[in-house]
Amino acid sequence: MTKMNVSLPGLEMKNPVMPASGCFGFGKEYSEFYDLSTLGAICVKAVSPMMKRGNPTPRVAETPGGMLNAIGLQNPGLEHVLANELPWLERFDVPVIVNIAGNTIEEYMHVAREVSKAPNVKAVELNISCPNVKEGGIAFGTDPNIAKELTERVKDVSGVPVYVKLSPNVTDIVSVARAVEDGGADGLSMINTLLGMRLDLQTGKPVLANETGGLSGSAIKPVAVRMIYTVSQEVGIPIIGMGGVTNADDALELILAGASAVAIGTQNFVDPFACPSIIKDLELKLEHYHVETISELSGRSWRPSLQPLTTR
Amino acid sequence: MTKMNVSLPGLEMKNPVMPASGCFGFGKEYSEFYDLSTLGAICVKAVSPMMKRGNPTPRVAETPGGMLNAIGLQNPGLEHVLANELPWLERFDVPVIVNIAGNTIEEYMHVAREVSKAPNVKAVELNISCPNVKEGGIAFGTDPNIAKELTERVKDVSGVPVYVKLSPNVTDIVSVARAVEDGGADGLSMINTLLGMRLDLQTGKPVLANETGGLSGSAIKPVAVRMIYTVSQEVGIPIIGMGGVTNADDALELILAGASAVAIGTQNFVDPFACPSIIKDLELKLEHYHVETISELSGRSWRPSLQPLTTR
Amino acid sequence: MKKVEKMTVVSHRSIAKNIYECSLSGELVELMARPGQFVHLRVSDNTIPTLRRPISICSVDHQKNAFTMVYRVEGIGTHALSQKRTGDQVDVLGPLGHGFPISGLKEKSHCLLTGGGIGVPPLYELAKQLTKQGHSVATVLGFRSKEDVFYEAEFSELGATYVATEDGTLGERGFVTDVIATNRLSGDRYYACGPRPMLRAIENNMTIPGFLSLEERMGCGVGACLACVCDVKNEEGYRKVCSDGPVFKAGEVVI
Amino acid sequence: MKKVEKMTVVSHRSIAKNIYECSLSGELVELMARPGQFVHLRVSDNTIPTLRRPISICSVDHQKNAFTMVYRVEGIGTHALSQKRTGDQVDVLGPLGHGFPISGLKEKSHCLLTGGGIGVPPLYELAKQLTKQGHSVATVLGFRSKEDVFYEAEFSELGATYVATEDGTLGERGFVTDVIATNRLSGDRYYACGPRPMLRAIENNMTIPGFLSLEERMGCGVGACLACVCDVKNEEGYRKVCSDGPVFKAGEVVI
Ligand SMILES: Cc1cc2nc3c(=O)[nH]c(=O)nc-3n(C[C@H](O)[C@H](O)[C@H](O)COP(=O)(O)OP(=O)(O)OC[C@H]3O[C@@H](n4cnc5c(N)ncnc54)[C@H](O)[C@@H]3O)c2cc1C
Ligand SMILES: Cc1cc2nc3c(=O)[nH]c(=O)nc-3n(C[C@H](O)[C@H](O)[C@H](O)COP(=O)(O)OP(=O)(O)OC[C@H]3O[C@@H](n4cnc5c(N)ncnc54)[C@H](O)[C@@H]3O)c2cc1C
Ligand SMILES: Cc1cc2nc3c(=O)[nH]c(=O)nc-3n(C[C@H](O)[C@H](O)[C@H](O)COP(=O)(O)O)c2cc1C
Ligand SMILES: Cc1cc2nc3c(=O)[nH]c(=O)nc-3n(C[C@H](O)[C@H](O)[C@H](O)COP(=O)(O)O)c2cc1C
Ligand code: FES
Ligand code: FES
Repeated sequence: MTKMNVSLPGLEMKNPVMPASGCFGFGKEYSEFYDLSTLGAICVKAVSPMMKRGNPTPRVAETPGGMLNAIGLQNPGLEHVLANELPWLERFDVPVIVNIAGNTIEEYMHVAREVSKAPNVKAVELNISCPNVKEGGIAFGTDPNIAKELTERVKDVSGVPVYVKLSPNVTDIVSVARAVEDGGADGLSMINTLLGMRLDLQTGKPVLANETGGLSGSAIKPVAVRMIYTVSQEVGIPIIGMGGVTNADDALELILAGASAVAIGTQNFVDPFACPSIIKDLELKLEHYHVETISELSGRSWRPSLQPLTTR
Repeated sequence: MTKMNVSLPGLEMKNPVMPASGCFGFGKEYSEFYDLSTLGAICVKAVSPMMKRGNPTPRVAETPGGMLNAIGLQNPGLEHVLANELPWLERFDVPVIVNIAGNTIEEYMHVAREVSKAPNVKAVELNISCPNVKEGGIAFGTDPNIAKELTERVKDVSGVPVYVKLSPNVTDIVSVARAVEDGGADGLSMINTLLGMRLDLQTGKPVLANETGGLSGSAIKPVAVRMIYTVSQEVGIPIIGMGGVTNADDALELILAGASAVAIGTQNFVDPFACPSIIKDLELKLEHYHVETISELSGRSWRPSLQPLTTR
Repeated sequence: MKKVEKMTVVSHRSIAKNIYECSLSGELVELMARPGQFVHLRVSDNTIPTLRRPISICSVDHQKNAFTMVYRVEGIGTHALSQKRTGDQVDVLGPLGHGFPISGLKEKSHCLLTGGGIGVPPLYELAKQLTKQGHSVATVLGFRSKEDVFYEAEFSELGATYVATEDGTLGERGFVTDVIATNRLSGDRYYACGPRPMLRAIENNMTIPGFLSLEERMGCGVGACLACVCDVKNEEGYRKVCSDGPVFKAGEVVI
Repeated sequence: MKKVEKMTVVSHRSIAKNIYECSLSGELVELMARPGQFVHLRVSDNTIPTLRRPISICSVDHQKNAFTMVYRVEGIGTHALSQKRTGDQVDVLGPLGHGFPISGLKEKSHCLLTGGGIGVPPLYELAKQLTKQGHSVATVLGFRSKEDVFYEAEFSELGATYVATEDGTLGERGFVTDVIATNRLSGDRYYACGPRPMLRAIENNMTIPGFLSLEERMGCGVGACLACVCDVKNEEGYRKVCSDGPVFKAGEVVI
């Protein structure tokens, strides 16, 4: 399995595949399908200081090649997560990344400080890009200065490396990425969902109770590839890539674009075995293409003196 | 046919459906499939002052539920369009919208001034959002102040109403829309393509010679709906909606979101009869729902006191 | 460990307007014990449609290793499902959720089953299991119109069966609640599945204990995505329709 | 007026590794006159895949109102096509483009046809029409390996036929240009269809007049989107492969 090993700040991963935040709860449900220790890492649902009720239903709607969600960051709150969810995950041999949502810099700091004390939490991921909450969230993701300040302040208090999850709903994602790197981020996660919407023709109204939602799934993969390709050439920190990965080819595409690891979101809903299947298929692909280690492939699309992969 | 009539600045349309710029050439090819006089309007390929060679091939790639293009605004240039394409279109009883691409404000002005003299040109559409040209284009679409100035200056010289085609690749499309309205725009067109990319796994390189391209097709419809829904509530000028329309239901969705007319892009490639089919089906839908005129439906999704459409 | 299986279509036919009855065979059938559970179906092998579709288990045949679903063609997902022919495979995740509880009834109880439209199917396996245990059932089925009616004969074999149609083209004109009132139907317990307004009316009108099966738009179907939550009455918490439901005790959650 | 038609699959079979031969019948066949034209196929009724797929017309049977295509399964589009069974329908736009010119040849001319891989199919209708008009043909077919070879027998019936495989598992080892050189093949005119490197080599090596059929990624297939352009040699302009081609006179465009 050493072909598949990936080392990122805080994360010694058996393979480059993890579930994406919000698409895997805190692991319990999918642990009924397979052993979570087979995963490269686990990124859990966004945690906020206090319990959050989220948005009214309907919270999901389908779109061509994708889906919209407006869960609204529902979660049981920091205390419950510390007391129940994180300890439960200790039974697995897998690093945990805690996705953090806050309305103020202080809220992010508070959650980061506390969760980073848990023994199995190896990194935090700052969700500065959730399109489904009215306050906070998205503003942090669209203003490079605020994003930088947030990163700096969280870095001050976090006991583990800090990844920042970027929003694709911006004019210039490179400037946000650079600002966050300047702020001391250890890595980037990208992309979060695109802002989208669906109407019900008969009622004339939005399908989602929240009106707009976040677009995920294969429809957004070309946007993810473009952004990872561009940002990875401009920053020195690693990228956890996500957006529309449905199989090992898609995962490979994000890695070639510049990601060092890949997170799987929507596809878990389509196939509960999505993560372990992709891990298995990725390993076969490395053999097929005679690649020594998966890390060699990261950013291969923009590296000079590129030779096609050969199957001989 | 009066149910289907739509009146927009400069455009008296038999119905709200037109082909989108760049997806219909200057009409000749599709005139071999049906009578172009059945269309609500025709929006022709971007015209620049001088002939443009465009990008190297491959210029298109497919993505889940959509496609990428990087044509690069190839066109025969103003003079040729004035001498050949526009006069040829006079044989049809249909208003023509000329899409304009420029590198400088003066270039946009020059083309607008000249094409608006052609008798069948009833409006111009300023493409300030093409993601496939390195200079100009996209900067106009991302900076509200420049967008406003461009609009003002073109309005000064254009003999016909001016529509501005917005880019979806921005943090805040409302501020660009408002700026353009302040600048005197008669209408908006939205959305242009999302920036995207695909890699070839074997070579490791981008599939498109231009590397990145514009994402169109059904994959982007939720983004179009969201932007039209938001912008139409903030401006007083009409919107020509586009992005992922494949059938009459999709067209209706964009209209309910706030569009007054709808343009069909990628779907022309899938079905050369896309425009006339959608026109026919839209009319049937109006009957089905007992709607008096299509204009009533524009923006219905956000209007207060909304009653579901009834089929009785 | 939970599983996903490509099950095989063993029969598939239209039984009313836009209503299909489809039987699938495979190993997952062994796990199908409780009436009122559902399966989550993948109907395409690309991403159109992207999500799975939840469909109730209508009846189970452990001898034949097959279960039957009855569904209405609504949109692209159920349309794609309706195109499957005998011998084709369907990707099935399930059985999911907690079904209708049938324990806690005293011997030879009488149960009132009420189903509206595509809420009818899960009641069929329920009726079979209840009668098998020696209880008696009366069933009220509500549909829009005559052409929409299905499974009237099947339920009649198991107990008194009343049909209500909104336009009166079959059975009594009106809603299921009208039929219940007119015929003064009651019993030791009720079970209901159907559209929210129907469930609300029933919950309000009935005075005996009961169980309601809810529908909600779903993502994962297994409790991980929080798409399908509903609020708990008189309390802070929430329930997930997919994994805590789809059946809830009347009065437990806000409908 | 140009048309689109749902044509019916009348036969469909695998003839080599990943290579299928499919015949479709319908009214559009009446319009199929020129060898080397292509059809643009829609293989799904949703948007995966979104675009049509260009496939050459391999032979036309006006009696049976059917035409035949031969294609290789490459990606999702051709895979979806390969799933069509006899009696199924395929949405066909075409015939498109300008095919191989067969006029302007003096009586009983000798023509050299060269095809590489999936460039072979359009040459078959060409060979049929040329021989029918009294000309003679020699054909050179290039493939990667023995398992990829198809239509050798069919071409042999119409004239001398040479096969080259890159690994030498059938016919002569090497490229089509090697076969042409070794056997000193020539004639009054040549026609070629295949991958760009092959077309380039042929254009450079041949001294007789010839015609080349090009492939390019397409959007519309009818000349409207400018996806498929190629540059004209020694001149400012450009050509569209779909509507000005796919066949160009050797030397006309930059390959
Ligand atoms: C627990 C449960 C059991 C069900 N059992 C049955 C059954 O036995 N027979 C039957 O005919 N139908 C049943 N339904 C409803 C069925 O799931 C929907 O009719 C179906 O998902 C519609 O999919 P579509 O692609 O045809 O429609 P579309 O409108 O294209 O679906 C779009 C999206 O909305 C969702 N959706 C649409 N309608 C519903 C709905 N009523 N409930 C939940 N999600 C919906 C779809 O799953 C999909 O994600 C059940 C629903 C649930 C939640
Ligand atoms: C004029 C013309 C005639 C052709 N005739 C034949 C034929 O007779 N038999 C045959 O097997 N193939 C032929 N091809 C090639 C055929 O079009 C491609 O193999 C096919 O489009 C691949 O589609 P896919 O979905 O299987 O592959 P994918 O790789 O999934 O396709 C992705 C996209 O790239 C395009 N694409 C991929 N390969 C090619 C290619 N070589 N040329 C053009 N577009 C491509 C597809 O059309 C699609 O838009 C022809 C191409 C052209 C342009
Ligand atoms: C139902 C759902 C819930 C999500 N919740 C979160 C969240 O809590 N925090 C977060 O950072 N991203 C969240 N996301 C975004 C995903 O982590 C991921 O960035 C996005 O879905 C793109 O990946 P995909 O196309 O593979 O789904 C959520 C996505 C979905 C579909
Ligand atoms: C091949 C192609 C060429 C295009 N060329 C132009 C153009 O010249 N000017 C322009 O404003 N938009 C151009 N567009 C964008 C379309 O007009 C339209 O805004 C976009 O494709 C979204 O609509 P769709 O999803 O219906 O295709 C082009 C799109 C495609 C696919
Ligand atoms: S559908 Fe995901 S939690 Fe219920
Ligand atoms: S494919 Fe559109 S111009 Fe050739």
